[in-house]
Amino acid sequence: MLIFEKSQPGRQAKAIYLKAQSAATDIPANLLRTTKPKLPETSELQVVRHYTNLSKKNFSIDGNFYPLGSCTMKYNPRAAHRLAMLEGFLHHHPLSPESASQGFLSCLYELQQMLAEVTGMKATSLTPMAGAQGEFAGMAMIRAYHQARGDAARTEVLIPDAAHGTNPASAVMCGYEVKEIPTKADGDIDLEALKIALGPQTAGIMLTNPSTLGVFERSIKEMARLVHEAGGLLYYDGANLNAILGKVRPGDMGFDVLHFNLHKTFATPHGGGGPGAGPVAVGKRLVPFLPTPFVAYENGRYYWSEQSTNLQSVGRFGAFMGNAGVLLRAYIYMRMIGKEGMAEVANMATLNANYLQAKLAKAGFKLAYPERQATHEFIITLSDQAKAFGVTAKDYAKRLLDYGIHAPTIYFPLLVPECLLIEPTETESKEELDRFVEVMCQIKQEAQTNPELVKTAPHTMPVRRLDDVKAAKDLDVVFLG
Amino acid sequence: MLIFEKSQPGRQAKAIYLKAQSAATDIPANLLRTTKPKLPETSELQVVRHYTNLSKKNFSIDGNFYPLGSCTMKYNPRAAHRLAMLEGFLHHHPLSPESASQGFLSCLYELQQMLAEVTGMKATSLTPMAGAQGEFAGMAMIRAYHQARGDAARTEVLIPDAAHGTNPASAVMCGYEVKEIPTKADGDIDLEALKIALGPQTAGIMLTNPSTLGVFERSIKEMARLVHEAGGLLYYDGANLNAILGKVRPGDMGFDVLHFNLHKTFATPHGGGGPGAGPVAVGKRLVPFLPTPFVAYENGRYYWSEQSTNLQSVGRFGAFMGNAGVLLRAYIYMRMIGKEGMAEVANMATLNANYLQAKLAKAGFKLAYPERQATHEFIITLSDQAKAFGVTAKDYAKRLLDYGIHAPTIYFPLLVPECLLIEPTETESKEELDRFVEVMCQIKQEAQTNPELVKTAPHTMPVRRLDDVKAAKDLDVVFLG
Amino acid sequence: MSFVPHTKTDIKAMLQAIGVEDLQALFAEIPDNLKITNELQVPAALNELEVSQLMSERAKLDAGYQSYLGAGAYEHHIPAAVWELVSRGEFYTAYTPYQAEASQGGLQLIYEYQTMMASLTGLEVSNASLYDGANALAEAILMAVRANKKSKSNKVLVLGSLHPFYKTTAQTVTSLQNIELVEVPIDFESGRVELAKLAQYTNEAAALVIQQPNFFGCLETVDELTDWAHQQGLLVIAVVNPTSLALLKEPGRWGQLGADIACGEGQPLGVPLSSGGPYFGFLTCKKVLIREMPGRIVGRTVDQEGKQGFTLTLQAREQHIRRAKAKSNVCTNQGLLVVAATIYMSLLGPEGLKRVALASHHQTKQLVEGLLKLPGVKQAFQAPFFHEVVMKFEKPVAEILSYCQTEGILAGVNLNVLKPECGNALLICVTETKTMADIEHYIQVMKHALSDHSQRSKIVENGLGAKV
Amino acid sequence: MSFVPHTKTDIKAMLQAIGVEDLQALFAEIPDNLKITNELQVPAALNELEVSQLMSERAKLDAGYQSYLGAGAYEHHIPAAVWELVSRGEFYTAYTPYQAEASQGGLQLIYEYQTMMASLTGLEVSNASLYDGANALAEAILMAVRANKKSKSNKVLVLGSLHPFYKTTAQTVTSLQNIELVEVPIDFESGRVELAKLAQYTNEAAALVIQQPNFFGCLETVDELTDWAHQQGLLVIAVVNPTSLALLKEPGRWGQLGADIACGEGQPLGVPLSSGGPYFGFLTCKKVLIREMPGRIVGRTVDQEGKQGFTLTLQAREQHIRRAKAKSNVCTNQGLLVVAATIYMSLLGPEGLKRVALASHHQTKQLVEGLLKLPGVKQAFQAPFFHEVVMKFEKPVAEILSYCQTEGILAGVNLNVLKPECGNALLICVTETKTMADIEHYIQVMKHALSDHSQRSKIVENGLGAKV
Ligand SMILES: Cc1ncc(COP(=O)(O)O)c(C=O)c1O
Ligand SMILES: Cc1ncc(COP(=O)(O)O)c(C=O)c1O
Repeated sequence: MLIFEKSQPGRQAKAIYLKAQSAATDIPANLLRTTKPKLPETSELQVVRHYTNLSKKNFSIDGNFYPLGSCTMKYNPRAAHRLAMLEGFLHHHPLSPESASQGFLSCLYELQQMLAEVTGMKATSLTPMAGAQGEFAGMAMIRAYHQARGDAARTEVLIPDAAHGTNPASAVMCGYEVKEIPTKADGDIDLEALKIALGPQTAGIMLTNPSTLGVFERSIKEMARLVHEAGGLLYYDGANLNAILGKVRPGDMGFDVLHFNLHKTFATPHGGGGPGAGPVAVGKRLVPFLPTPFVAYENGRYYWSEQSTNLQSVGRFGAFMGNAGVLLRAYIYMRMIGKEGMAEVANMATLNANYLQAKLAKAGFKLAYPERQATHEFIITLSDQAKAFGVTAKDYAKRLLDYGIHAPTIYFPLLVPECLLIEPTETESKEELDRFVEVMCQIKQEAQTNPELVKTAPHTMPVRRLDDVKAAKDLDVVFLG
Repeated sequence: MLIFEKSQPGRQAKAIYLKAQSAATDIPANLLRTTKPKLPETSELQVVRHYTNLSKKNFSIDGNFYPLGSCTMKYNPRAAHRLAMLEGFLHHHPLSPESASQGFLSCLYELQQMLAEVTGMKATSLTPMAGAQGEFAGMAMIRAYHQARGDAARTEVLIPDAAHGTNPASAVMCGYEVKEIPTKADGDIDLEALKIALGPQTAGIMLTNPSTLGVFERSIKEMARLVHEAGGLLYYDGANLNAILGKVRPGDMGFDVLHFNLHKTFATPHGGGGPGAGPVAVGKRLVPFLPTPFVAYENGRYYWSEQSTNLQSVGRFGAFMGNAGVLLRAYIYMRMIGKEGMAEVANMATLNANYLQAKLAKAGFKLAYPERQATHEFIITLSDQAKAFGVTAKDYAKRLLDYGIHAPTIYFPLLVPECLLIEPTETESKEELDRFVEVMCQIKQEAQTNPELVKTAPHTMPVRRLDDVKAAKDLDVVFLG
Repeated sequence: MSFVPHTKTDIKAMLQAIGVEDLQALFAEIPDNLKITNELQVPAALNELEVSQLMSERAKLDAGYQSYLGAGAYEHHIPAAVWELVSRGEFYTAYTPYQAEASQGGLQLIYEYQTMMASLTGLEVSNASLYDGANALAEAILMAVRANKKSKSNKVLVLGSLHPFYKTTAQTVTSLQNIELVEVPIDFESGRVELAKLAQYTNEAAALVIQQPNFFGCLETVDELTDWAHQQGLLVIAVVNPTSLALLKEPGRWGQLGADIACGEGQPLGVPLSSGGPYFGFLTCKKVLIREMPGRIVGRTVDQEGKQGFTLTLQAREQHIRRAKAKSNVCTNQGLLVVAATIYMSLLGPEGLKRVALASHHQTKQLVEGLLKLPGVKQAFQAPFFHEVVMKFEKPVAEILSYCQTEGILAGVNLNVLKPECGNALLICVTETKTMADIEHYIQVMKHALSDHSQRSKIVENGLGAKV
Repeated sequence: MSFVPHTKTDIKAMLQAIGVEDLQALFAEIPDNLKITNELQVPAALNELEVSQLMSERAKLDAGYQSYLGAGAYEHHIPAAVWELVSRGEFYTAYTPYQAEASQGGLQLIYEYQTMMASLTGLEVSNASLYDGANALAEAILMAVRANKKSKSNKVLVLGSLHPFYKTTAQTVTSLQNIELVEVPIDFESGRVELAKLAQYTNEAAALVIQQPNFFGCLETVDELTDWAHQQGLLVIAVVNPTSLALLKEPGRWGQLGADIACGEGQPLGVPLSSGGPYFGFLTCKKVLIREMPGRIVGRTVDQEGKQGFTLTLQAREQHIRRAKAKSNVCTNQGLLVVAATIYMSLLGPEGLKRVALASHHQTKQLVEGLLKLPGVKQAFQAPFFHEVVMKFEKPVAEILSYCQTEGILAGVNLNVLKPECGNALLICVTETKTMADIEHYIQVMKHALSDHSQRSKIVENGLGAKV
């Protein structure tokens, strides 16, 4: 039932209501509203009960193993939530004077420093609000860099075919054309194809490493050399940073700019789709172009460094200064794991992925890159099973839900057919991984003996498989009842 | 799975762990522990996930209609929770000096005043931690009163047969003998029987009004006169105060002492069995005997009035001063509903009960007291159905769970066979009540056409009906595995 | 220390199952010369107790002020139930609802949110959120330029009364697609853009951006502006404060045809100030434009058994399907804040939200009235306003602000910095969170601030310099 | 205003269905002369915003101190996850799990709790909580007297080192059943009760109550005391601090046979100080005594299909079944705090809890060491102690406390008030929540407090009198 169906005209959550005020007679009538907006009229208990019960229909990290590849669904520490909600932070207005903001600014400044350090970059700006906006900011900086040098001919950005959809979309939003670079059968980028693609029109290349195929791009140094020689810059998509934290640094690989997904690597919650935070960090060449504002420090005082003192900056990326509360949570997380914890994250994330990969391979699942080590994630392909029993990756995904396990990422990256991209993350226990293998074997068994069971899954969710075609055809995106 | 079954030796919720300290060498070895206690060794995520998922196996007010008679399962405002957890309250040590406790003390003082006012009593002590302890404190005061007057012969307490089990248990804990007073067929107490029972051995009588039969004791004034004439005092069990808030006051009915169940009437949460708070309020005669400490006010300063200045007090009822956090929540609730809200509570609670009673009667359910108005609760008896189809009150109760509704209180009070004691409370909407009637009719239908379905309910809970006999016989109260 | 569950025994068993000697072997494919050799310059790990102590100290540095700042972020009372529910792990720690069957809670909630936002703005459809109000405007501009097939222009008219940070953000984003924002200057008497001013702009633009109430709190003549734009073939983009919409005319009814797109900052709907974020941008539009909309959209459909259910729909607009051809690059949005807003709106209902708007407006008027009695204070603009107002001072506002701050009051936003063309002025906002006693206190403090000796006397009283 | 959902239309329809005219008619059975006619003298309703403002002001009055108070209520760090989970509606707003099938979450949790408490105390069974530590002792005494069938005595020996409020509470409860508590005096050198003192007590008692660590923080010679009691036919009741049990010998191993009953205050296990409650009392015992145990007990059993499940068991001990013959009148207990404690113990595990104990103890030793360097300060007792200590002063402690309070430190519990026989002394507790910097600050402040001019100089510095 929708909340609107629980609404009754005149019902109120009275204890919340302010005392009635007379109408705003100083506002001309033609500027006033005459219709009643369709907000529910409900009691406080009705609202609490409705949304409590709705919440129960969601899978979440707090309730389920959630090996969603590329998304890094790890434990989101409750301490970070609590502490970011301390009154001093929560009631702090973004335009407060700096003298009333030193607590908040000092955290952000240190966060900037730590982010630069763990990636081997020179400077950080925290304002982008998610990975995609970080990409946009990063590519905007690359563009500003070329333009500042009068190098206007660079209109093209190279992107491997395995890349996340935001990469090409962000490049295009920056006014670039996108050229795809193919991946070799071993999962590495095709260097020969890259060489051919490079030229005076190349603004740069966008890469994740490890790539979304779950393998480490081994010839990254060589690629960096080639791109730089061609006059382009290298963009690092930080979505997979969890794999290399404290082990290797993008700056050392030769990248010029990167974004973080704090909501992946640094354990801020995904909130059912957001908020994230996508800070960008840059090497020396791009420092002048950083988005504003960022936090600076001088004479014992933290302050916002604005556009006015950063004339080459690519500009502002939001009304205020990014998803501050998310940044605080990431800051808290980084302080908690500290120097000692960084590599531990990568170590255990990689151990978990390789363990799962080994166990699934042994159980007869086909690895997409059997010759490769897994990084923090890896891919299996079900194309054989799809052929043999008609049971697809999607069917597996839905059936996993019945066992209380969230599905891995499916059909991404696009180059592996019927693929599951599996990322267990470092915060899952061996027992949880063993159970996953068990369930996967069980489903494989079912696919052979009772494929219908799998093809019609899920069976235990609040709804059965949904009709997506109807959703798009008979568009119903607003309740009119 | 038990949390212990997720434990692995050496596993730690590391981020929570303090840095290791060397052993306490100043403590003699023979006073030290040498065994490892059986606490789980788990990660933070494991713990969060385990208890998140356990919680989902509970019905609660936030998730379900919960018409548990006598328990007043109404909405527990979230504001009360939040505000009682403000740092100034939460970190306040109970032995803090009064000069560092004025915030907390002022709330408690005003709570004492409000509680006395709404019940027509003279003074309040907040220390008892639940209704039963309030009963104990109240009966202890009655005993102290008689003793202070040298009236040692009063060894007997009268209690109606419909009373809650805590009433006789509390009286006995106070060293009294209990004599039951029968109830008449119309639900009122048998005045003739009362007259016979009264005598110089009578210390007092314990009553709820409205009684646990869901009817208002009409001859309460007369009863009070009789008991007082016999030299006894009247104890009011405040569990049903919700019914009369702002309408009638126990003090005006003639009661000398009462307890509140703040966790019923004043909307503090039940917490899966507690905590509650059972303040006691007294008429003039019993003021000197109030439990200590209570809050007093003088010269602009709130302070604890202790045993040392209340020499006749029945004493202390806990290490500190009652369930302070619960008291704060009740205080907040009372301030929110205010003067205007008190009677509204009783009005709507009574309206809801009478509406449900009328609808159920119309739907063919048999009322225990068909001639009477419901108060905030009422009773139906299923004895006819039990006879006809073998479907009992317990079966109804279990089947209701399948419909997402918590069962009413069953088999209490003891004098009505196969009874359901139904208390909807004022915070439920008409729609919720209508749905309850619908479901009850549905079950009645099922009981006729498919009694097995009802008798083997529940079918949709995490477990089917449990074997209570085995539980008591093969006692397993601690995990040894 | 990190949050990993692995015991030594676990690690050993797992390495064995993989068939490698040690952890280092798992990283064999990474060229050795890339690996970190020096210790990272990051502070040592703090346990939860230590980090709690640290953060409490930091938070205290910023606490204890009464704020009269607005300018796009508003302090409203948030019912306790809102964040008690938002913090439930099922909302807080879920991912994007790609697996619809395991995300019906979140999906239904977004559908309810879309309904509420569409109705609040008087438009037909809504997306599921964008980063913030300024980004929502940027996307609205891109969308309008794409959608306005009749106009070939890459210009968009923007009223000069638009929030300056909205303008710069929109510029950052849209300029890379060669869109030019053309500013229509405000009238410094009225504090809004007068229709007559628009005459000089030809129809050489794809859209017109109107903020209501505008950055100064003033109300634009939205009907006239909208009609003018539509006559010229421009689409109209409304930038609105959702609280105000309980009181003010909804964009869908501006002029004859209504605005085409509405967007804005959702923060006032149950989202704490939190230093500027996370907030959320909302975007609604006429149904004909839905295929140009950026961001996620939830649709209602049925399952195999015909039972109602919810799912992400029209995904072909999005980057994960269309990649370089997507309508926007947005992926992660501000989902959790949408949860907060939906619960907030459900608790308040139409009447509750209206009372918030009326009470805030009323309190602002009380403050204005009091301030106008002080010497050297003027109201900057004549246009009617909503809950936010520009006041001009004779004394430098920086000095005033700094004095007020020592008294624990953040008295307003210094327009000398944000909108210098307004002169020596403060943008002041009062919401329902301020009592009459607070407002009177503000006036007293301001009175003192305006007196000649405010700085000096303060120093004597507190032994403190001004904290600037 | 109240939390009712009724609209006017609802009320009308419902009255009609009932068949009455108006609401008053529903109260027809209440004699008119009883009905309230005057307005209640209760403040007018506040809405949530107003009550939030009120409570914030009140809370601020009590905030901002560093506390070194213990005496039965201890400030420990509570991991954030604990109350995030406890606050979930499913725990927070459930009733007693009478309908087991709809309460498996709470029931399993209590079963886990029972296991933890039994193991922590080294005994075999546990109940599901009582009101608080003092009430748990009262019930333990009643239980011991019932259970000690061999002894006909109504006397119970209580060491003089027992928390004074535990003693008075136990007295309040047990005296009405004619039980007499006989106090065994402590040795003022050692700070504990010396075995030799017991010789003068005959076996004319049913039980012996030993608190470990005792009220002064000192450690009793529990093995010897326990053995003596058992030799005399007394049951042994241990009153223990659960945090200490991660470090100190568990009651089940005291002496040859172990204590028979253990009880105490559960607050240190994840429950905030909160002005003294809600806390919870725990009670564990040897299995032979289970049928004398008060309070709820959860048992593991199976359902109709043989699946594991949990349910309340041995209810025949309880008032709702046995009424006047019940083992206790307790009904509502402290369930929600048990949820907190169970999650707390799960997060800490045996090693984590031990570290809390060790760190607290270590910090206390640091403070003692520093204090002993100050003139006019002595440690009161010689016995080994755990995390709490009595210090004697030459200067009146009331003056010392009052000075420290003006410096934001609550320096300890004044034993002049609580245990006058100890003389001019403070009971001081340090837990892991205090850093070395805090402790050094305490020592500095104390140094100043002990100097002759502390009061006067303070007044000059702050312009404030002592806040007493
Ligand atoms: C590889 C990769 N790149 C970029 C992104 C985009 O990041 P965001 O969703 O934070 O905008 C994602 C998100 O899933 C990703 O997995
Ligand atoms: C009528 C009645 N009296 C007394 C009590 C005992 O109160 P408590 O559970 O708070 O001890 C109850 C509780 O259910 C009750 O319903």
